[in-house]
Amino acid sequence: MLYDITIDGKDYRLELERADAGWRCRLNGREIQIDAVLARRDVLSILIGGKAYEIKREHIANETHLWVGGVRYAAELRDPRSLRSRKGSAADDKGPKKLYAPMPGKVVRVVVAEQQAVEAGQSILVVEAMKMQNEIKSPKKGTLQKIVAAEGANVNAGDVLAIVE
Amino acid sequence: MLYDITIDGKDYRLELERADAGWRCRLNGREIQIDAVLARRDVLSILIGGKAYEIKREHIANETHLWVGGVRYAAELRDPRSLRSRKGSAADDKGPKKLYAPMPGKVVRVVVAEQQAVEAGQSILVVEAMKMQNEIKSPKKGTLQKIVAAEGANVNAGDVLAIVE
Amino acid sequence: MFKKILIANRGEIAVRVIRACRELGITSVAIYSDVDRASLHVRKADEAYHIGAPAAAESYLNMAKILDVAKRSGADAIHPGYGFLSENAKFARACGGAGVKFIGPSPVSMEMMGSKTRARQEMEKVGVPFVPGTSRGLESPEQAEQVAARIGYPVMLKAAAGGGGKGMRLVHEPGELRPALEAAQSEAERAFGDREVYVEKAIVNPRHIEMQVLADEYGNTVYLGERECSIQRRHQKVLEEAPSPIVDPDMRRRMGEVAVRVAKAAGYTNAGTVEFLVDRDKNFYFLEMNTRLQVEHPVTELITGLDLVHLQIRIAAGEKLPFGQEDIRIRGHAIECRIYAEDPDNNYFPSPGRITLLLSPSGPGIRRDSGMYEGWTVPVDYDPLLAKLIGYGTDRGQAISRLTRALYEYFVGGIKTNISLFRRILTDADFQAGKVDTGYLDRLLKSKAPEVMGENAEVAAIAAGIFAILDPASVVGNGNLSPNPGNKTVGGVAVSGWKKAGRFEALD
Amino acid sequence: MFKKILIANRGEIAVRVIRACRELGITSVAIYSDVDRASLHVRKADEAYHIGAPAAAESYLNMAKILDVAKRSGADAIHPGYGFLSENAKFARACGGAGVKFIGPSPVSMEMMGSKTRARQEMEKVGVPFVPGTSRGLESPEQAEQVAARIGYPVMLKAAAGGGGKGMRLVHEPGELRPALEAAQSEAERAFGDREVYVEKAIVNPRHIEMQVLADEYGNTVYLGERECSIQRRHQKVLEEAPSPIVDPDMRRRMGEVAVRVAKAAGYTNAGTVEFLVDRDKNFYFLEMNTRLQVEHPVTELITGLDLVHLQIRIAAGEKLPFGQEDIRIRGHAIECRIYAEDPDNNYFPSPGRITLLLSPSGPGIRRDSGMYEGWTVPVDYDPLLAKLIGYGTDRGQAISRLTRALYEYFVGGIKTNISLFRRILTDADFQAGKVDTGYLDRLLKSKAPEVMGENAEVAAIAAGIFAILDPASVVGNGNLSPNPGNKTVGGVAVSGWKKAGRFEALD
Repeated sequence: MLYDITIDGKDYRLELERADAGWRCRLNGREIQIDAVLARRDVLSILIGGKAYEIKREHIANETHLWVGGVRYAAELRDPRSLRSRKGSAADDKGPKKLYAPMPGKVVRVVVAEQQAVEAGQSILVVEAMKMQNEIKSPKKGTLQKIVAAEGANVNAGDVLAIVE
Repeated sequence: MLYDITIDGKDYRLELERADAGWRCRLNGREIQIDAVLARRDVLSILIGGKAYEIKREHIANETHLWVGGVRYAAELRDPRSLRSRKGSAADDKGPKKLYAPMPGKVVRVVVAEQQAVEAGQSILVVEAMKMQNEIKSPKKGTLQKIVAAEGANVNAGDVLAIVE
Repeated sequence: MFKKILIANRGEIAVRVIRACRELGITSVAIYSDVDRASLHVRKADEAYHIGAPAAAESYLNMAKILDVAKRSGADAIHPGYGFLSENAKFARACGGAGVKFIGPSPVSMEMMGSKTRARQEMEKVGVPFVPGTSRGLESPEQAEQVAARIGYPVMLKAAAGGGGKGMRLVHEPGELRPALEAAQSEAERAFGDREVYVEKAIVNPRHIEMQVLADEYGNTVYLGERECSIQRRHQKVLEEAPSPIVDPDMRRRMGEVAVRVAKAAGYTNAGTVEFLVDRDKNFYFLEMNTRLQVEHPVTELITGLDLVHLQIRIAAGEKLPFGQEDIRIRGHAIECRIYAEDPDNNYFPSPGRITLLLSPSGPGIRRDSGMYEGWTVPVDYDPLLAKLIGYGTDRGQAISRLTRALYEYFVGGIKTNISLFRRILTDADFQAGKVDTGYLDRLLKSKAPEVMGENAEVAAIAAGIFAILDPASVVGNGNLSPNPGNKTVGGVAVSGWKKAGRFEALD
Repeated sequence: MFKKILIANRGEIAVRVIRACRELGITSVAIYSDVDRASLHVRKADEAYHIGAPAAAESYLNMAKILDVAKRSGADAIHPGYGFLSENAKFARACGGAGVKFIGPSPVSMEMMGSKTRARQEMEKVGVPFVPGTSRGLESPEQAEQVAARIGYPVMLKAAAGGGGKGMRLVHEPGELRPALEAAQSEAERAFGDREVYVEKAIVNPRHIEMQVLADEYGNTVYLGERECSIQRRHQKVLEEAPSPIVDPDMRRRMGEVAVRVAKAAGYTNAGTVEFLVDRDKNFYFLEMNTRLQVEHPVTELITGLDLVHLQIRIAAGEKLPFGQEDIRIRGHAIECRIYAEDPDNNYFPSPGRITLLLSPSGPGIRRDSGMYEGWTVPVDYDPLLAKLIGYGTDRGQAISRLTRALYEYFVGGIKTNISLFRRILTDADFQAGKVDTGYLDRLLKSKAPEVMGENAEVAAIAAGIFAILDPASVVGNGNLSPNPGNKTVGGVAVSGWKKAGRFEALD
């Protein structure tokens, strides 16, 4: 099988085939001797040249993370033949920016009024979750174009809270 | 839904329906107020009149066990409309009896020769597993009709080892 | 001894108390709100009763409902845990009225310690050392200025009814005083419905060290050694240890004797904690008394070999303390990490949601008090404490190394946790040298994080492919099992992340 | 200190040593046979190497292969764990030859203690108390009869190279002697390739109490208190505790001093255990010395607060003992349960197979040293020890109650375990009174088991229906994940048990 894989923004081409012994594996064209076994769901044990790695997988929101040791890697799998362009991971300061709710909760306070100027990092509204007041800050200098989630609104993770122009 | 259920040999008729609140449950025609949630695969939490029960499920060989507290119950589900008769659980001393391997292992010794008379509980052969020598004993008084698994044979759990007539 | 105890709490502390009940042969009664039906404390209890909506006011703070459950279930005692109603004198009194034993001190003692100014007045009478300042609320800005001038800047303004840092202001110079006072008063008003504020000499970057006391109902009071609790974020404790790296036997004895004096002056019974501020010269000042079991009680249990919850219950049941001060022996060192559902990479925002994978550490010197399990959905309605990981060792160094090892084994998938923060603290040179104070963690977090080696990116790439082949649909199978709606979302989203993988297999 | 340690073992003890290595900053190297690729010790180690077929002779007993891995991986020390090569002097010598440090005593000490008769000769020289009998093998049946007559019946025949009860015979009267001698000799021949047998006065139902010793390479030797190991099945220990209910400080000191004398006489270094037989009058007799880490070492760790594996490694690295005899303080009580994969309801037949559900206990006073995990298939090729559950308490009663609580929380699904046996022991009146000896467990198992209440059969019936609706295909989804073929079988069979349920849903 052939995979295009992106790990923390870096691209890899992986060729993987099951051999009777175990696996045939080529990473970016380089042959690598590996031994792998799925210990349990989302937990993989891989041996490479004697070194033992335990890899854990998790999905949070729409991201997939692979943990090797204590280190987290963002992982993406793609179909090499598709023309679908990948979502640009680099932040872009041009144009309007949306503020997303980082967790489900309740908007308890809106600090800035619409059309008011805001600094990058300035607190715009406060979302209460798990008994904590969490300040949601502006990602850029500009104007608060719109408050999408009004005071008292219950929001889910990923909901748009406001837009800064 | 309608279930015929056997727990440790005793039969129950269970009517179960999802109600918006939780469940409608009738056991042998008797209405019972229950609240149930699947905590995780094979683990059920049931509340009946304030009492909290955690039930664990396991399948060993072809039996299903349900554990309530520290106590194990053998459970069977059947289709009330099927004519299939249940496998008689009561032991029957008439006729030839098979000796089954209680675990996978290796037959390291056959103690009794075929056609020889045996007492109930007499050791017939020895299966080695997990570094233990396990004596397999005759279930009844009679004659050792046949040795199915010869010395040195590797056996799986449930394999027939010998037959006592 | 009691026959049946109702635990008026949730999460890890409810589980902790339920275990103690089982060990003592006492039937345990759990209560739960709408979102806690599948929580671990309900699974572990002998009995469980629903008490209402998620909002604490509707459930875990609702005295009437809780006492009604106590009555229906026939509980003869209530353990409040920490937080919620644990320091609520009104509740303790209501329990007494309902003929149910409240496992804790008397309402009178709770009230005395509930007001910082009243506590200060009482404790000054018996010669307990205090930070210089007013022992009662300020009448006017003018008075504030006079006192501040007398004790000298910097000064700290504090809410009399305060806690958790609310209504607190550090004032460096006279010019800042009036605005800070107004701010503190209105914040105190909002937080506690009481604008009373007092002023103290500010001790910059003190240590926060507390002393555990235990008193039976026959006047026997002992201290069980101190806990170093200086490592805090936003005035919330994050990591605690016992003993404190700076407390020697003599200082321990002196602090302990003051703590016992405080308890006796308050007519205190059951388990309690006397908090001290300690300055650079190891002078210690009374801060407040917590009239309940502390979150961090396990570190004291590990170095003393005692079970504080067993003792709380036995004391409440009218038993005498089974030992005297001279019998208490401190051995080894213990450190506790509070595992929170929060995101260290994003402002420590809370991170509720479904736990899709849980690998828990165990082995030598490791104690785990947990309220979570794999498949459980962490609700958004309560504080983010998931579990406590406690490491014990022959000495501090071994406790650190065992805890570091255990954190390496610990994995919580599907939500964010602060586990990586502890890796950072435990490997920090200042921490290892015991150089900590209440400003330590903020300084550490401001400092540049050590570069995380991405050396295993290639391993991750290979793993991504192998997962796609061996375990493509894991989260689907997982989502199916979700007992509560919350899971579906997570499960659903998660799946899409890997549907692609499924498709590739068809291609080659 | 060592850079890299190879662990020449598997299962829970390999995991135990790997954890110690990580805590000490040492790279750990695991070895595994064909059936252990997915075992926990391979997951936890920093490096892992395949060494051959399942049969121990092809893998964990294969010195050449193990030393080859040590060489390839650059390990500078080998920890043998217990069992396998741990008491093999030849292997220890081979390690020395290969320039790899063997973590344990010298080959010379191992050989001295390896032969019971030689050990006896050496130990008698230094005045160690022995059960009356021959200190060397019997030359003839006549000699056996003379000795037996002199020391008086009943007598015990024992294989000189013996262990695990093989080659042992209890003889009540002269008539039984000759046939018993022949049987013992041929059994010894089969088991150890050595028919040497000696005779001792039989102590009926003695206690088996052992003393932990620790010696550095500079002549410093200490004892760490005793372990009560009388609870055995077929001469296999099942439950151990420390301290022993019958040993008081004076007896502990006397046993400890004898144990230290034994160690010194053997030029012993590193961790070792001196086993004693104790009769009704508390006389103790030297039995043998185990020249390795014991399975039950955790109970000693819990009451002393020390880490024996850390100390083993530090001693082997040439460090001096960091404490003297007077620094060792025993506090509290600890009990260990050996969780075996065996069926208490069917002759304790071993029960390998796939673990489909694992709920592990934790919380106050509970230590778990485990080699298993959910989804792992227990291989048929090795001994059935899955994990050790150890309970600590302020006193014996609390240790028992905490352990009972933890066993209540412990669930291993998919295979049979002896967990229920421990529930029975811990609630037994004689055990609770500390009245145990090597005959205790056989007596308990012969006695009628307490009637298990089936009061919850109706709950089980309701649960069966709800499982069928909420979680019908659990084991299918589960089987899919199976890393090794073994699982498929179990999964497959298991499914069929519930396919029915699936069908029903369609009907109504």
